Order: sequence, then C-alpha cells, then structure tokens
Amino acid sequence: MNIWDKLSSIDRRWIFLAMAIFVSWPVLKPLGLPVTTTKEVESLYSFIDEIEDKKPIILALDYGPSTAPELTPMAKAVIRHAISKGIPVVGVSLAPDAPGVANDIWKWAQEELGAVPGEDIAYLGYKAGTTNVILQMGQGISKAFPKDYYGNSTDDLPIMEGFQSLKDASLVLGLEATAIMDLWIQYAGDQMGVPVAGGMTAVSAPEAYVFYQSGQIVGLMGGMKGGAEYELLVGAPGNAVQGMDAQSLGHIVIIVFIIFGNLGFFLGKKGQDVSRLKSLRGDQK
Amino acid sequence: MILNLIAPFNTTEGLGIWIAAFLTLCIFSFLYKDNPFYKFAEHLFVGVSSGYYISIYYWNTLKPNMIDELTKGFTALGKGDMQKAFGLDESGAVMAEPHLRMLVPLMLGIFILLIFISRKNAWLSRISFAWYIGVASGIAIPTAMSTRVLLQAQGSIRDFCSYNADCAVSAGLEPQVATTALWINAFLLLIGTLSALAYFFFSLPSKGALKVMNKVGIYFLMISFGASFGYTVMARISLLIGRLQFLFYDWLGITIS
Amino acid sequence: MIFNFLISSDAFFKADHEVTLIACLLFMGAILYTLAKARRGADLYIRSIPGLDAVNEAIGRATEMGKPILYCPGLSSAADVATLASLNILGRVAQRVANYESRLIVPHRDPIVMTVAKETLKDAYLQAGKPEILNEEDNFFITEDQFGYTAAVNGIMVRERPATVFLQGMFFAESLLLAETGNSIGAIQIAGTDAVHQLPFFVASCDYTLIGEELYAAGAYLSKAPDLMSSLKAADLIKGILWVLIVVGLVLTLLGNASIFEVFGK
Amino acid sequence: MKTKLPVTIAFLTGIFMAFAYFVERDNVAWVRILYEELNQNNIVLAVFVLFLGVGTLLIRHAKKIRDRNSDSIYSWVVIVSTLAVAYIGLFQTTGESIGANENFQWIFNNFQVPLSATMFSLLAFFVASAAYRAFRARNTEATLLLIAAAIVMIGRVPIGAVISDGLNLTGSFSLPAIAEWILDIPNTAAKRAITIGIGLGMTATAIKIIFGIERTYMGSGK
Repeated sequence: MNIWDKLSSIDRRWIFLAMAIFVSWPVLKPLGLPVTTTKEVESLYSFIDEIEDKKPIILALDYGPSTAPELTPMAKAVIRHAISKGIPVVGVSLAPDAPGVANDIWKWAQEELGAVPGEDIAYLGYKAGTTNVILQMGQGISKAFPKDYYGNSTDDLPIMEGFQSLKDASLVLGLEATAIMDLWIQYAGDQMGVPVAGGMTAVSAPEAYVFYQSGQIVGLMGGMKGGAEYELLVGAPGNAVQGMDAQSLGHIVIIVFIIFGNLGFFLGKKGQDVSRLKSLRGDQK
Repeated sequence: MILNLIAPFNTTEGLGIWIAAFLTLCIFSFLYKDNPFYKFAEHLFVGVSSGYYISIYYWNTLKPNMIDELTKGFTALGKGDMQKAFGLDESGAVMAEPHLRMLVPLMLGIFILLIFISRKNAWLSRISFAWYIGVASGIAIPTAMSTRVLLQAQGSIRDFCSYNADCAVSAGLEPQVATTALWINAFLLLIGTLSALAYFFFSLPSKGALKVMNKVGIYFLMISFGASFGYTVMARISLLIGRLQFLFYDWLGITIS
Repeated sequence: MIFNFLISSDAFFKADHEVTLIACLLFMGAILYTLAKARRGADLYIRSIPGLDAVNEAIGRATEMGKPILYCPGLSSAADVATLASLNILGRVAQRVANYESRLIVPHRDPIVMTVAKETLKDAYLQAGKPEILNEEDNFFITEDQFGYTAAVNGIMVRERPATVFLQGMFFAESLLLAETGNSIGAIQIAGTDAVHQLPFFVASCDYTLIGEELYAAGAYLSKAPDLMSSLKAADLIKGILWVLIVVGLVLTLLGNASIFEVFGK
Repeated sequence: MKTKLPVTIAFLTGIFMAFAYFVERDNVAWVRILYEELNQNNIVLAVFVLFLGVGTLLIRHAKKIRDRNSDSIYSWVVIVSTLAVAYIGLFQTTGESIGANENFQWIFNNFQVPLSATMFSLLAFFVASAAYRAFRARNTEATLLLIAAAIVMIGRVPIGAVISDGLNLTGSFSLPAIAEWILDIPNTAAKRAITIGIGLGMTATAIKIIFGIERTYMGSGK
C-alpha cells in the first residue's frame, strides 16, 4: 500500500483527533478573523429597528440545549436590540426541552439588560401540540398559555395589554432547530398575516432560503455565523463572534481531508475508492 | 491565557459542573469506541429525559389544560350549574373554557393506556389514534396544498413578475429593474425547479426529453445537497465549540486574556 | 337559545382561498378516480427506484452473515406522512425478513408509532406464514428525547452489529449520527426521508437514499397495492398540471399579465 | 366496528378541520370553538401518548432485570433515573409552575443539557469523516456535490473572505458571494421542487386517511 492508498483510507479516528485539536486551539487562543454581514440578517435587523408602535415581538424559542450554542447568541442579540428600542419581547416554546434554556436567557436579560419581567419581557413556557398551539395563539395568547412559565396569569401581565392574539404581534421570530419553522410560516405568516422571521441552525437555514426568497419571511439568521452577524449589528460581540475563528479552522480541517481523499482516489491504485455510495446517480445504473 | 481554579467540587453549582463535564467526556469517549462509560451515559440519558418529559408534560399541559378544567367543571356540577359545568355561559353559548368537555380527551387518553391493561379492549386505542391523526390530516390538507405547493409555485415565477412593471403593478409587488445577471438568475432558478420537479415524475419512463430534464434535475439536486452539507458543517462545529467552551471555560476555569 | 352560537355576522368563508379549495377538491377527485381504476386492475406504470431494488439484496446479505437488520422508522409521530410511508415500507421489509428468518430490530421514538408497528409486524409475519418467529421484544420504545433516542440507537448499532440498516421516515439533526455510526460498522444502509435538510447527509453516508417523494412512492413500488399506487398517480397528475401552469404563468408574467401568478397565491 | 368506528372518526375530525381552514373563524363562533377544542384535545392526547411510551420503557427494563440479563445494571440506571427525575419534577414542584423548581432546573442543566449537547456535537466529527469519504470526484454528480460543498464551506466562514482577498477575487466573484449565489439559486431551485413534491404527497396521504383508504395508523388495518 503506497502513500496515496493510505491517504484514501485514513481511519476515521485520525480525522476526529485532527478536528478536536484544531477546533480547541482558537477556543483557547482566538485569532481575530473579520466577520462580514449578509443581507438576510441585515433585513431582519432593519425590520426590528423600524418597528414603531412598540407592538411586542413573539420570540419562539423552539430549541433545546443541544442547539443552544448556535441559537442562544441570536436570542440574546435580538433581545438586546429589542429592549434597547423599547420593544417588548414575549417568549414561547413549542419544543419540550426549550424551557430550561429559555429560563437561562430570561435570567440573563434581567441581570445584563435590566429588563423588567412582565413588562419588557415575558416567558410563557412550553406547550405541547405545535401546530395546534400556534393556531390557538391566533385565537388568543392566553388560550394557549393561560399562565406564564413562572406561574403568573398571562392576562394579568402588563406586557399583554392590547396584545390579545398572535395577530397583534409585530413579528414572530422563530429560533428553530427543527421543522417548526415551517409551521410558523404556514400558520402565523401565511394564515394570520403576521410578519415572520427565522433564526435557524445552519442545517435548517438553507431550506428556509426558499421562504426568504418568496417573501414569506422577512429575515433569516443561519447558524453561529448568523448570530455573530447580529451581535456585530447590535454592537455587542459575544460568544458567537468568539466562535468564528474555531469555525474557520474546523472548515479547513475538513477541506484538507477532502483533498487527501481525492488525492488518494486519483493517484492511488486505479482510483480505489473506500466509500460505498451508490446513491449518486452515476453509480446506480 | 491565564489558568484559573478548576470548578470547585463542594458547592451545588460546582458539583453540577463536574457532573456535566463527566457526562460530556462519557459521550465523547464513543468517538474512540463503545465502552461502559458511554453505555452508562446512554442509559442515564434515556432515563433522565423520560422523567424530564413526564414532569414538563404534566405541569405545562396535563394540569392546566385537563385537570384544572375538570376540577372547575366538577365544582360547577356540584353547585348544580349544569351549563357552566360543560362550558356554556348563561345564554347557552359555548365558552372557550371547556370544563367537563375535557372528559372527551380524557376518555381518548384512557383508551390509549388500555393497551397496558386489556388485550381484548386494546382496539379502542384505534379510536384515539384515528382522532389524533384525523385532526392532524384535516389541518394538513389545505395548508400543505397552499404553503408547500401553490405558494412555492408562485415563488418560482415571482422574480419575473416583479421585473415586469405591468405584472408587478397588477400583482401588487414592488417593481424592480432587473439587470441581465438578475434575469439569468431568475431563469436558472426556474429551470432548476422545473427540471428537479420532473425528476419526481414516477409515471413515465426516463426517456427522451424527460431523460435530459431528469439529468439536469439531478445536477441541481446534487449542487443543493452539497451546498446544504457545506453550510451545515458550520452548525456542527458550532456545537463542538459550545461544548469546548464549557469544558475549558466553565470546568477547567481557563480565561482568555 | 342554545343555538345562538350558530348565528354568524359577517362573511362565512375566508376571502382569497378559493384556489386552494379547488386544488384540494381536484386532488381528491383525482385520487378517488385513480383508486377506482387501480382497484379494477388497471396496470399502472411506475419508474424504477434504484434504492428499492436493493432491498432484497440487503436483507439477503444480513441473513447470509447471520446478523440482524435494524429498521428505524424515523423520529416523528404517526400523524407525519413520512412515518406512515415508513410503516408501509416496514410491512414489506418485514415480510421478506420473515421469509429469510432473520432478526429485525425496530427502535421507536414515538409510542403510537411503536404500537402501530407492532400490528404491522404481526401482520407481515402472518402473511409470510411465520407468525411464531416474530419477537415482539425487538419492537420497542426508547425515549421521546431526540438525542437520548440517538444515543441508544447508536449503542444498539455498535453492540448488535446489524448487517443492514434501514433509516426510513422523518429525521432531524440526528440523521448523520445514525448514518455514520451505521457506516462505521460496515452495514449496508438504505435511507429515505422527506426532511429536505437531512437528505445531504444520507446521500453522503448511506449506500442508497430515497429522495423526498421517492419515500412515499416506495410503499407503492414494493407492494404495487392499488391503494398506494392511486395517490402516487394522482400526485403525478397534479404535478403535471402545475408544471404546465408554471410555464404558462411564466409566459404571461413576461407579457405583463399577473393572472396565473395571483391564482397561485389564493 | 373495530375498523369502521375509527375510520368514521378520522373522517369526521379530518373533514371538519379541513373545512374550518376555509372559514373566516373570527366571524363564525361555533366553528372557531370546535376548531380550538379539537386542537386542545390533541395537545392533551400527546401527554397520554408519552405515558404509554414511558410505561413500556419501564416494563421492558424491568423484564431485563427479572431475566437477569447480563446488562441489567444498565436497566437499573434507566429505571432509577426515570423515577428519580419524575419524582423531583412532579412532587417537589410547589405552586403552579415547574420553572420555580430549583432541583429540577439543576438536573436539567447538569444532566439533560450536557448529554444532549455533547451527543449533538459529535456531529462535528462525523461531518468531517462523512465529507472525507463521500466527496470524491468519481463522476459528474459527485463532483458537483464536492464543489458546491467546498465553496459553501469556505465561503460561509470569515477565512473565506481572507482567502478571496488573497486571490484577488472581489465583488460577485468573491467566495462568500459565490457561496451565497449557490444557496440562493441552484439550492433554492432544487429545494423548491422537493418541497412541492412533498407537499403533494402530504396532501394525498392526508386525503387518503380521511377517506379511510390509508389505514396504516391502525396497524394491519383489519
């Protein structure tokens, strides 16, 4: 087996090790590469910036701890922006593992931004039933969420004054790790006519481009990069901006291994290929 | 880089961090190979999450939406107020609060749990499934048709309409002046959609013009898959960064100068 | 008095939803028509789907190696179309597995799906004439937690070492965790999902992948049952109409006419 | 009876929900309230479904312990942790809200969060090994996959801009711009086609469920 064949069949554990080393390094010692902003995030920023009548933003925190590194920076940056503009933020969750994460963000908003619970911000907690909950919120917020997460009656919160139904919201911002985004778009956006925007994990974001392009959502943040962009737009760089260096190195590790794989494939024994992919149509015939 | 103290062991918070760090490492060990630590963490995960969901579902859904409603309903019934008990106001109009009407989902719920108790009556659970799935299907028919089919079809010619002043005005879109590049993009987008759509025709054999279109469709699909994959890598690394930030900053107490 | 609530004031129906309604009704008609035709025994053609041609080979391989087959029906509920499609495929796969007398492991995230799958399996083994070899313990619920489920299924993969892995249905971010672990144990993997953003990972990690609608077509393809064929045919019909409408709409918009464009929005 | 009753129920609930979509529900109180109530019922049913699941989980592991399975220690882990967390969540919560239950939050933050997040973060490694194996220029399709992935991967992180500057690629030809173009145009085109197909498939299945043609949800359907 010559070097090219070896390059073509590296044990996956070497790849894992390389990944661990090159992602850890900038986490310990940031490199400070520049971050650019994209139009999807800018249009969300300017949409929120131009909300005038102080109608609340519904912040749908539909993600659990597993995707928090990507989505929590977005939540924090948007809350920071809204609070600074005096726009109330009402949080809801349609994913069962979301409340723990949301609770931490709400504590942060009170401590860091001085947001007053019940007035500037409210968190209504989790409710099972996804589609059904959205539809119910359209009929009345307190019908879906009679009490907030902390046990207060939703209708008694000052923030809810003049805010009966989902239709009264100035924006629904869905922070999503799953297909719940589609539901917000279908029901809150298309059916009730509320502006919808998305903050999504980088996995789900490409799918939502369709909706951005067709005008069904007003803005889109994708992955940690989206969060980093919003952090920069609000002028408060945080964890997401910090993580961008590690992103770059991680990507380079993968590219390098892809190059190894291709070198091995072309220069090794008759283009020996260790992958067993038959899906790619060329192989299927 | 300054090395601070490792998280303390003897406070609730510190203990929590140690537990979290231990479990993090247990899961990471799977990358090398399966081992008792991973196996332990895996089973613990199943148990903890089950207990977690039971609690969350109970407090956030079952209690406020069913138990509290039924309690109110029975209280009204005890006072002899039949109308209120079933969620009707004085005029007989249906109130939003269902009260004893929640007996219907309670019954359906019990049907589901009959599977445990009685094999003979387990078929009753089908009624609950039918209810559950019927409601979901009914909602899905018009919404899937509208959002996923019609609006997407509209999206595929949207650009053309806004590039044409007459069309834009009559459709209420904002007219745009399109450059050649924008026109090319709009056509590429449409060709891609139509050819990829043709790939999903199952009724016709892939021959002639359809074969060419299928081929183009597959090319678009592959570019799209590659792009999604590449885009996703970011997300995956973000998650790892999140865990590393936890291990380095919170557990080992490293601070960045 | 009790019928007070029946009295309405303004418009009963929503404005601007008529096209959706017509499209739904048209679709219903098309399905019922093709169904009637299919039940009368009309021969309905369906193009080949390579991933499905490999099903027999994949099951046979597991039998030869004396290893089990893992079938993951996705992570969504029974109300999800992908899950129903997956259960249809499970029925077919189970029949063949029963014929080969291999072991079939089916872990679940949704309790309803588990209950339904139990019936599906019983039925399949009965039809294969081997109800006695069905082990109901191999069809089980793990947890509703997404990653708890994934951790457990990965554990099963590395310990039971299935020779063939089916990942059919709705998947979320765990798709690659499952598919890569399956790949690492050298299993033949046949995946299929309508989760658009998970397709790339299955394409990259599995031997065969059913893309989007191919998943729905799979049940029909494997069984040729009229009930399943009918909707596939009807969907093709609507797709054809839509395809033509988009092209006509394009021509009209270029001429400055927005009528088709507006029709799509209603 | 065992088939007809469920099929009838699916038909009635389904037809009503589809019908209610087209009704201006703000004007028609009875439709609105029935619609809400059916929604509400489904929310509550989800809880019973969970009970069913956890019940079977506990029974399965209890059986393993009874059978003295060699792995019964792990079954103990499952049973004890389920019951302990459920106990803390259900019985140590005072008042109306679980948000105020500190012990429960502690368990969430220190067990559920790290397990879930770490499991998820394994993807960073798996994505690398999958890319290494899959992205080889074997044929046209695989090459397109490879090129699109590589451009987007580099174009979406800060270093992409740095590399572009180094290669003197600017404006629409910089890597971030090309990456965005790929996401906006070919990617959207393909996704849109898949979405339309799926939409039709979803509608078709839902229609068949309502008319009792699709009975998979009843198991064998007999």
